[in-house]
Order: sequence, then C-alpha cells, then structure tokens
Amino acid sequence: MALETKNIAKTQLQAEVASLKAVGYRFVTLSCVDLGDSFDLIYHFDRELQMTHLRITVLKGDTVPSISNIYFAALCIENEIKDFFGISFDGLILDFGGHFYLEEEVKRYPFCKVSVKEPQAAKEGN
Amino acid sequence: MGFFTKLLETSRVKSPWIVHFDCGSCNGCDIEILACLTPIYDVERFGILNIGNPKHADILIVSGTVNHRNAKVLRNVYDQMPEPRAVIAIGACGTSGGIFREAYNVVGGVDKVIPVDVYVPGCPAKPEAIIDGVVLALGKLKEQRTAKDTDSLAAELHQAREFYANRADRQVVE
Amino acid sequence: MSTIIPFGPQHPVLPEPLHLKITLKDEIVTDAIPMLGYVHRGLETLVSIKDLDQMVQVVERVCGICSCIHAHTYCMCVEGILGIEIPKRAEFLRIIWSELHRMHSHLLWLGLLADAFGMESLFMHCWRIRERVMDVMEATAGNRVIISINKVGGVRRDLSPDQLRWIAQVLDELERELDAIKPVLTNDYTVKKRTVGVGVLTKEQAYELGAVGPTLRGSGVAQDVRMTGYGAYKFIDFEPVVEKDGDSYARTMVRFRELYQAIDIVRQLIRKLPDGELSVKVKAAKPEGEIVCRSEQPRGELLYYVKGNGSKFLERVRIRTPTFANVPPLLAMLPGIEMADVPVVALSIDPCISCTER
Amino acid sequence: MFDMTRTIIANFFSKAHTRLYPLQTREPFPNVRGNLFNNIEECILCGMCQKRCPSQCITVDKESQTWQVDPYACVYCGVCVEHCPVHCLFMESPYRKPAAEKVMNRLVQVQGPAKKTKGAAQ
Repeated sequence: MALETKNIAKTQLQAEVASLKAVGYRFVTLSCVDLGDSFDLIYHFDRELQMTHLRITVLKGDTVPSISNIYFAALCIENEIKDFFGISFDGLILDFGGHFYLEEEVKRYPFCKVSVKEPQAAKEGN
Repeated sequence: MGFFTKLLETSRVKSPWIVHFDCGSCNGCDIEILACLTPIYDVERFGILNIGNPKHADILIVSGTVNHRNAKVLRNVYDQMPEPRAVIAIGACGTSGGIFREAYNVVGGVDKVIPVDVYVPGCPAKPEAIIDGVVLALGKLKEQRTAKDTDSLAAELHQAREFYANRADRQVVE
Repeated sequence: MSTIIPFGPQHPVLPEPLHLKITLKDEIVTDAIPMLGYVHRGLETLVSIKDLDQMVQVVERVCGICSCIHAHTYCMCVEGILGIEIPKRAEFLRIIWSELHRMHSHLLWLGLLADAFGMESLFMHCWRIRERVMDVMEATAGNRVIISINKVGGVRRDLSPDQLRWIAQVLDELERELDAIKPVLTNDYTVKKRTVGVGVLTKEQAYELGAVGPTLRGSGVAQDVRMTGYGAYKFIDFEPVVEKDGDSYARTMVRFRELYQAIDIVRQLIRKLPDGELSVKVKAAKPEGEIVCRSEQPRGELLYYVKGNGSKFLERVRIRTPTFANVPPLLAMLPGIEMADVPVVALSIDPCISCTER
Repeated sequence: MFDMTRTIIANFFSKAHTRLYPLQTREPFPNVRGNLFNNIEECILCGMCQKRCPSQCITVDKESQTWQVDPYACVYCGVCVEHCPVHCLFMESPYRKPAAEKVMNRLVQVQGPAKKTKGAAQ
C-alpha cells in the first residue's frame, strides 16, 4: 500500500508549508528515513482528520530549511532528527546542538544505517 | 548511646522509607510500584513510606533500563542516600535491560551503575512481587548496619557538601 | 532578577523523569525549556535486529500504560502494507482491550493529579477503582499492565461469554464508583481552586501548536482520531468529549467524561461482538512499501510511519506519540503561572515521558 | 465541600478493600503468564523458542542438551509457548519470586522424548 506524498524540492518547502498553514492545516510530525546516500523527509499535515504528506529528499551533508518559524511545534521534532540523523536545519529557533536526547558518550547519529550495526558488534565484543 | 543506636536500627527495619527513581522504564513497573501504595496493596501497613527525597530514604527502588543520561542522575540519587541503604531493581529492564538491551542508548541493568541488592523479575513486576522484594531488601538493611564506620560517612558528607557548594543547576542570574 | 530552577528529573509528583528548566521572576514562571533524554532508549533502531512479529512486543513497551494501543497501531500498519484483512471479531476484541486501557490510564492520571494538589483521599479512591480494571486485564489477557494481546493478523486470546458477562458486571460497578467521586470533581473547593483558570490554552493556540487528545479537546476542538473509524470504531456510536475553557479543569473533565464514554463503548462492543476466527495466518510476510496509521491513545493521537523493504525486517518504524505533540502546548501554558502550579499544569497534559522519548 | 467526607465516612463502615497480602494470598487467575518452564524430557531442542523470543532470553544448546532461560530478561509475553511445536513449554500462574542473586533457569535433558528420537539425538 503506497503512501500518497507530494514530492517537492527543498527550496519550495517554506512556501509550500506556509500555504498549507494558510488553508488551516496543522503540523503533525516529520518522519525521516535513511536511503543510503540521501534522506527522505516526510512532513505530515492534518486538517479535520484528513492527512496530507510532503516529501523532500536531501543528500547527506545538506542542510534543510527549518519550518519552526512557521509551526512552533516543529521545534522538538527537528531537534530530534538532528540528534538521530545529523541533518542540520537552517533557522531553528531553539537549537539543542545534537544533545536533545543524547549524551556525549553516545556515538553520533545512531539512526543512520552505517552506525546501526555498531552496537551489535560492540555487544559481541563484551 | 547504645540504646538509641539500637532504637534507630530497629526503627529503620520496622519502617523503611523508600525513594523511587524511574530510569528508562516504560511506566509499567512505575505504576505497579505506585499501585503498592494504594488501598488494595497498601504497603503503609508495614510502615513503608514513599518519599521524594533520597536523603531521607533507606531503600532505592529503580525501574527501567539505564541510559547514558540518566546514569548520572541515578548515581547522584544513590550517592545522596545515607548508609545503610539497599537498592531494588524492578522488572526485566531494571534487572538486565530486558527487551531493550540491544538498543544503542541502553547501558543495561541497574547493576551496571550501582550495586543492586534485590532483583525483582517480571515485565512488569506484580505488586506482590515488589512487596516481596522490599521484604528481602530489609534483610539486607539489617546485615549492613554492622559494616558502618564513621570515616566513610564523614568522607561522604564532605563530598555531598562540595556537591552542593558547586551546584551549577541552580544559579541566580541578574 | 530572575532565578533558574530545575524541575525534575527526580520529582516526587511525577513518577517519570521529566526535566524542565524553569526561569522564575519572583514566583511567576517566565520561561521553560524542556530537557529530555532521560528515558531515551532508541527502540526504533531495534527494527534492524527484531523481525516483524518480535517488534510487536517491542512497541508494546514504548509505554506500559497504553501498550495495547501501540501494538494495535503497529499491527494495523503492517497489515495495511501486507493487505491483510483481519477477522471482525479480532477487531472488536482489540478495541475492547484498548478501551479498558483508556479507562485505567485516565483513572491513574486522575489519581496522580489529585496527588499533585495534595488531595490524598481522591488519589486513593481513583487507584482503588482502577484495580477493578486491572483485575479484568489480568483475568482476560494474562498480565496486569502489558497484556501482549495483539499479533500481526489478529489477537492471541479470546473472551468467553462468561468473561464478557463478568466484564459487563464490572463496568456497572465501575460506573457506580465513578458516580460516587463525580461530585468531588464537580463541586470540590480544593479541586477547583487548583485547576480552574490555571494553565489556559486557547482554542487557536491549541490548534496551531499541534496539541492532541484531551489537551486539544479541553480547548474546544472536537478532534478525535476514533472518528475516522479505524478498527471496529466504525461500528460504534460515540461523540467526542469536548470542553470549552482550555484550563486544567477542562482537561480534567474531558478525561473524566471519557471514562463514561469508554464504559459505554465497551458495552456497545460487547453487545455487538460478532462470532468468528481470532486471527488469520500470516506466513513468511515480507512487507514492502510505506504507510501511515493513526489511532487515539488515552493521551491523544498516535502516529506510526512504517516502511518495509521486502525482507522480514522492517526498514523504519517511526512513532510520533501524543505527549511529544503536547510538549509545545505545555511550554505555551507555563509562562505566567506560579511555581507551585507547575506540577499541576505539567500533569494536566498527562505527560508520558517514556512515550515521548521512546 | 464535604463531598469526599461522605464517601470517607461510608468507608468506615464497609469492608476493607485491602488485600492483606503476605497473610492472605489471592489465587492467581488461570492463564496468567507467570514463570516460564519447560518439560525438558519432552523437548526436542528444536530452538524454535530461541528464534521466536522477542527478548532473546532463551538459549537452546543441542550438544550439551540444555535449555536455558534468563528469567531476568524474559518479558513474559508467552510467544515461545505459542510457537513450541511439541507444546512442552508452559507458563505457570504464580509469578517468579524476587532474589538477591540472578539465577538462570537452566534445564539439562537426561533422556530425550521417546517418539522423536531423531530430533533429540542430533
């Protein structure tokens, strides 16, 4: 079952989100998937229990414009994704600097595919 | 003096005070610990009192897995407790890490950070099991009282004083 | 002069480590910054080592209080990708247990709130009533809190006619007990003094900041994901509970009235429960594709995003829990209230930190 | 203002709700998932439980003919019981008692099941 998403470019994001807000959509959340050499960012919006999804694909190491100036609620989730995937957001109103959830000891960006295998290897070493 | 020490020791075992700290628990064990305090199980029958302050507590109940961030808090709570003290690890997560022990941010059971006296298995542990665990921990408290010496107490007091002198969290900003 | 006070992580009122850095001017809160991560386990990464069926047990342990609904939503997602239609009886049974979870969660929260403003006797009464629901859970599903009832393709246990009769009887008793504490919540001076007008969230604020569940409905927006009719909710008549004021008292009343609503829903489900199989066989499932499913937890709207890559391990499971959405509204409620009201307001969103941080 | 008071006074004259736990133990409900056990002499050591366990707490060793469960990592979900092909796993209703030291539940098979000797011997 496919998820119907509207694919847009990174530069269109701010304008697209602002137009959704203008017609009464509220921000639900943002999902991020590691595709190997790029990330899929899926923005979920909701209006009267009808959902609409925007998808942008960014290369690793790219920055994404933050939508926390449009929806304040996006603040937490953007910080979370910064922790987990290492994607930098431009113009985040409150930046925890990648330590929203994680302490110094934990390796960086645990949700990226390369690093997911590491804890297993470390466990076997114990 | 001997009489008062004895009285103190007896009262400690007769009415242990408990502090509960939730590490990375899923809430399942937490609500079972709280359920022990409520009318159906009512551990206050035994003089067991749940208090929020580790400095007054004899027994530390820990539920949930330890991760890197709350390990420091757990250590801190444990250090603030006066001797003799006992630690109870509740649930599969508290005893070994349970289903999460392969996750990246999980250190493991409580015993990786602080010494644990009683392990209560279950996912979540039943209130009856938690009461049993507290009773077991009381035995530990009784044994520990002879091992107490004043030097280590004085050292701990000094450590605690230094901690409070250098406390960074509560600063006053102009 | 302003003072910064840490609220939590170990706090007598909240059993969970919520940490707020609160800036005070005299006694009034001017700013609050959440510090999360004390319960973060990273269980979303476990998809790469636990297969489809094992993940059901993992997502149940995202949060113990609403474990059944987590597993239900996860199973809905996987069944949606695989295109499996589960038996009607299984759908009804899932909702029965979900609504029982909602009851015990709301009663638990009501007790905690009463404890937060020092009304010990109400706390005791709520938790005593709650034990009846726990007994139902233990007798029917085999465990008190995490009941492990869902599996991909259906449910694992059945309810016998005797058990259904017993549940109906317990519900009657529950309703009587709730009637006994109802005047306390509606008239009592202590309750009203601590909650009315405290932590106000206006309708516009709530909508824009993305509040969900009772926090949103307490502000006058009638939004309940159960209205979309997922699972067996399409066969059930119910109206979302809405209060207008948007303060802590409104949120309390929403949850209290939802208790009656949940009792009513379970009664309807028992009456309409069809016969049939409990589960369909799912053999060597290799889901491919992505899906978004939503459901209504006791705390609000839960969203799962699941992506499969054609192997028995899923590519990604993304969980957006209701408390995560309710943190920005909480930050909006805190400025302007007194320090002593912070625990009550923080509790009024029914925070579930283990959900938030997963 | 005195709404609670009425209930409280009523409670003085009703039966106590408290279960006096250590003095009176309540019978556990049937089918409650408690301690996990294995009828080791019927076990064919197929390792299905080990494969299915979400918590990876079961270890089956065919060579030394042992079946071991870590009860401190077990999440009491009962998945292994459902997937056991010979139905030799079962969950007892009483919960596992707390202990001061972790003791694994380790069972050694002395003599395999009579019928399917093929599975046990290898």
